[in-house]
Amino acid sequence: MKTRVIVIAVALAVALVLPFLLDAYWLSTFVFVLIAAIGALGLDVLTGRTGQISLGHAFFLGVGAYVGGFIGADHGFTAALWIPAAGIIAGLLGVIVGPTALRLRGLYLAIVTIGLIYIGQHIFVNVTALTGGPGGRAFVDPAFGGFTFTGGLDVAGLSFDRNGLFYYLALLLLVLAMVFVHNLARSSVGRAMTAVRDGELAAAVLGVNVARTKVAAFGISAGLAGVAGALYGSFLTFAVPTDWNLALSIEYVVMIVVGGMATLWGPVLGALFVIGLPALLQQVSGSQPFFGALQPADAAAIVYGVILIVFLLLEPRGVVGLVERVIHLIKRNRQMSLEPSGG
Amino acid sequence: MSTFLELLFAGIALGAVYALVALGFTVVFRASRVINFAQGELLALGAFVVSWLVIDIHVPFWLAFVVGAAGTGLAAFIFQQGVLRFALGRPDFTIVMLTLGLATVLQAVLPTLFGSTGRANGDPWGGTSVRAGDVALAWVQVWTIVAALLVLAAFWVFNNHSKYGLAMRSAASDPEAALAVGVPLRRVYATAWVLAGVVACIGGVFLGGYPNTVDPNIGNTALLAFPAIILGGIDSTTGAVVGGFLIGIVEELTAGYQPQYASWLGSNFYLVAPYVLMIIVLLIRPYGLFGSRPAERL
Amino acid sequence: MADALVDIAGLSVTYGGVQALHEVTLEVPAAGAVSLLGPNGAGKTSLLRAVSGLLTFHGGRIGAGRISVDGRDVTGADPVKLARSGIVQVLEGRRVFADLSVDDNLRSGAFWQRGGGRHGETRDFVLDLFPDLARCLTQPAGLLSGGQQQMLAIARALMSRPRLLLLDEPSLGLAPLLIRSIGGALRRINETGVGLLLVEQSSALAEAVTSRGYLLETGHVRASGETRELLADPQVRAVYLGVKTA
Amino acid sequence: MNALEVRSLTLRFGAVAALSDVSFEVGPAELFAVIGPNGAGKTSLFNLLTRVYEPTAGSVAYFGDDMARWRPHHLAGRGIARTFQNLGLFPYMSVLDNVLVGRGHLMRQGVVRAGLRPPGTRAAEHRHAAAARDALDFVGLSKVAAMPVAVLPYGLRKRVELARALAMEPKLLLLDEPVAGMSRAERSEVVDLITAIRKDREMAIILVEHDMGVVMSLAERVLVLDFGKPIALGTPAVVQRDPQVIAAYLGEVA
Repeated sequence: MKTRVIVIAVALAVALVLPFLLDAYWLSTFVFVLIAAIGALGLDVLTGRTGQISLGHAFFLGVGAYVGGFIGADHGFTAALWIPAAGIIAGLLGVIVGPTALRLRGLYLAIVTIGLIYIGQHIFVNVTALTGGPGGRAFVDPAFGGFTFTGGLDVAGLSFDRNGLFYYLALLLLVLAMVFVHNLARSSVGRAMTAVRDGELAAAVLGVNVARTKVAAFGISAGLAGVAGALYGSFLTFAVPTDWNLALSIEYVVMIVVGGMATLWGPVLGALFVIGLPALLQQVSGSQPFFGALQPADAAAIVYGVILIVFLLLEPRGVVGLVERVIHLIKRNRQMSLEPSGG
Repeated sequence: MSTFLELLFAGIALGAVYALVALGFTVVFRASRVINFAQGELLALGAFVVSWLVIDIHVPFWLAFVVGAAGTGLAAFIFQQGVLRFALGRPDFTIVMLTLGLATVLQAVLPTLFGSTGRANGDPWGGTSVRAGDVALAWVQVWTIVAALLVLAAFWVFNNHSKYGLAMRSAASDPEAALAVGVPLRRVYATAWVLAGVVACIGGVFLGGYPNTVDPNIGNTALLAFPAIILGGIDSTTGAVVGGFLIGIVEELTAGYQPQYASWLGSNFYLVAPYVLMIIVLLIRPYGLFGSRPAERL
Repeated sequence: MADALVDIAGLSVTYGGVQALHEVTLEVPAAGAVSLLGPNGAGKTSLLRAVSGLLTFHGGRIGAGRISVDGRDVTGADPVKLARSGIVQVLEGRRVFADLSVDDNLRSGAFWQRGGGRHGETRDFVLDLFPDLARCLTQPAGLLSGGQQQMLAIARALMSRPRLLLLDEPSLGLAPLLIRSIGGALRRINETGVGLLLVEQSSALAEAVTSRGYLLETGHVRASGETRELLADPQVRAVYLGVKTA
Repeated sequence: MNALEVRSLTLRFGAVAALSDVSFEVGPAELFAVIGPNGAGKTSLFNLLTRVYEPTAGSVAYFGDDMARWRPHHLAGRGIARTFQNLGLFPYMSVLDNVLVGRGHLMRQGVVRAGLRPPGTRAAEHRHAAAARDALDFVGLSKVAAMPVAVLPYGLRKRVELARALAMEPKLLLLDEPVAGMSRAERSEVVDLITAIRKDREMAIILVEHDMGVVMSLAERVLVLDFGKPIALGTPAVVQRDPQVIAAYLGEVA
């Protein structure tokens, strides 16, 4: 218990001072990591904890972005309104779409959620008033009252630029989301989700309302995706409907699998990996192809595809499982060295 | 009327492509109960290899086709032996994720090897067509239909009249019982993957025939075959083919008539029509038109 | 022993951390028929799986001991290899390939036989043994009655021309008349020189088919001997009927 | 009023009758056992009683209410708890959480409250965790409460199921082979446990079991099934001497 408090305190401290140690490139990379972590946390509630494979996450990210754009950019409302609204509206949409999936299991569900991506893109392309159509649309930086992120902020001798402000906003929202998911996991709702994942029929006989539990998981998952999508759009400043595609969904699935499913830190570590790795390779190569025509982004995709395969085969519990193993090993070694030798 | 006939024929040809793609999915699914999410990338791989052989190496098309199919089969075999073999008995989720891993890798490797822009497919048909009455039929469409029927017939023979076809069906029905009487599961799974690779290449070449380009996105187009296999039921070969034709026809007819009669559905609605149809069918029959409900036990 | 078909010595089997068999020693004489008796969870199925190699399919492991068939050590061998060398298990609950025809089910069992089981004396023998099956060769196996499915499961195993047949509760859920007819078939199979290792919970079939038996309870061999005497033993009756032994 | 009244219950899968024309009733504090050889239809009976299967014919009344329209997840709220033959536990959850799943119907949390965890919710969680610990204490498992179920040996897992069923605060408890795969010592412990449960609280118990020793020492009445048909119903002593029962279990030897 004590070590956990220390770990959290250290992680938080590092997260708080990090922007001062990073150059602009890495700061913006970390903003993307934090935003993706929020979305991945949502997907993990649905896939990792409730066992419903979804490849439709990108759709809800898109919905969040457009809600943000509509309320924030088109109507000029405060970010204190459009960020939660993006979560709530995407979440409600998840609750509406969820029941469609209730009758379907496993792979059928995965395929239907792919359908959600394609149908979603079709709708995005055609609702031009909201999305700008095929040409895409612009978003605005978060603004609270008269204060906007665009110009940065100087306070108490410290200066924060746009990226810095985005970083702290995303960090705050991620921490809130993590607390929410952590609470959820140790509630009766969270236990019901795991029960549905590991044995639907047994869960039902124990009094778990399977349908309601799945719909709740869809709602939370879509809601967090909505918040992440709104931030993502705003940070990117521009998006076209085809941005919310299957590849994006798959990236999120890779995040939770590589990070470690049904764990609190897994989605965060997974986001760090999936977003951070291409950025790192880009940095190393200086945007030049590695050898032949291998682009940094492709090199990253190859690496994370291979790592996904390696993790699945060797450590299905992801990075979190790996870390736990290492800790276990260290503990055991320490115990052994503490025990008197000989005898 | 001739518009309708042309659309219908185009639909059947497109359906034949979907059927070819869908067969690749079903062969893996039937043997091992998983969906191979890398099927689309295998298909792209096959199309690229054939295109490269024809355009860059100047190999005659039909020879290139055979070599490409063998190469794609080999790639699938390597993945099965190098990766999936070690996941035998793991949850379906793990295996599906492994195929997603392969898809991710292939998706990045292909543009590196063959360039990220489209290239000529290498097929000899181009835009040529033949006239039947007042209806124009493109050669590529004719050949697609012929190929689909040939592959389907080959599948039927393999399934019903070969030792491994039978072994595959028994392995799909009950792997443990098959193993208990000596059916070599590993070899059966390997065979299934090789076949999936070969069929992927065939599907890829014909998909590249519309309209004579191969680009890395061709793998995504293959995902449009999903509604076909779902409509037919993943475990049914006949279903996959019927589903394929159905989707093809629906798509072409939608493309032909929807802008005129239901423009409020938006432009390019035909691209998502298969998915809309799939969702409607699944809500009525959760296991497809021909699929069977898996038994569940406590 | 040199003339034993199956010789099991000190066999221990574990699943994860759970031990299912404790140092079981057992023997099936050449062309013999032996039954394994005992309540649910006694480890009978695990013993069959250890011999047929299917243990790994269930995440089980042989912890200690040795299994030899015909004097050859087959401990932990691959199930396909074992099946090819004539050791075949008939799983509990029949497990026919429900959507395949009866004929295809039979042919599945003949994967390694020349001709793939389309004809030949094995097929003739099997169809003569179970005339019911001959009458419905083209039907999907799933539509057969429970008794016919059990016959098919045995027939399918026979198609691989086994030396040793491992049978897991072939009487499960069958009416007495059918059990008797299965028993008759098993006796005939045994008479052709095929060894039988029969797991049975209800003992009518065990007594009809096998001469020797072993009583397993919680992974230990508790008793062994003539099947008839074993079943008359008060200890065995206690296990089955809960009659207190004074 | 009887806890359960079963009338002419029949279940067919295609042409195969898993259960035919089974009738019995169970008193509000009775321990009623169902026995029979493998495949006799005992688990099918449980699946009917817990609404996992739909009966082909016949009816079941629970404290006078017809169960025909209930869904499986309604049972817990009505006071019916069940253990499973093949363990209905969730292997990756801790022992305590497994037990707490059984109390979900008593907690009635919404998603928002669960995620925000206000003091009231937190207090309720603690209260239910305490109740779950009591149940674990009762079966002697408080020491392993924090362990994932997957690491426990089979015998202890069966006890976790028992603790969970108790924590559901049932009026009717269905036990599906609670001692299968256990050693003699473990079996007698479970028998003691069930005896203690009955002393502690009033509830009806239906016990499906192979082990006749356990049945004889616990049950007030026994129903014997064979091929889905009831062949005897009565006190253990009577059933044990019934020639048809002996034949079903021991074949021609009797």
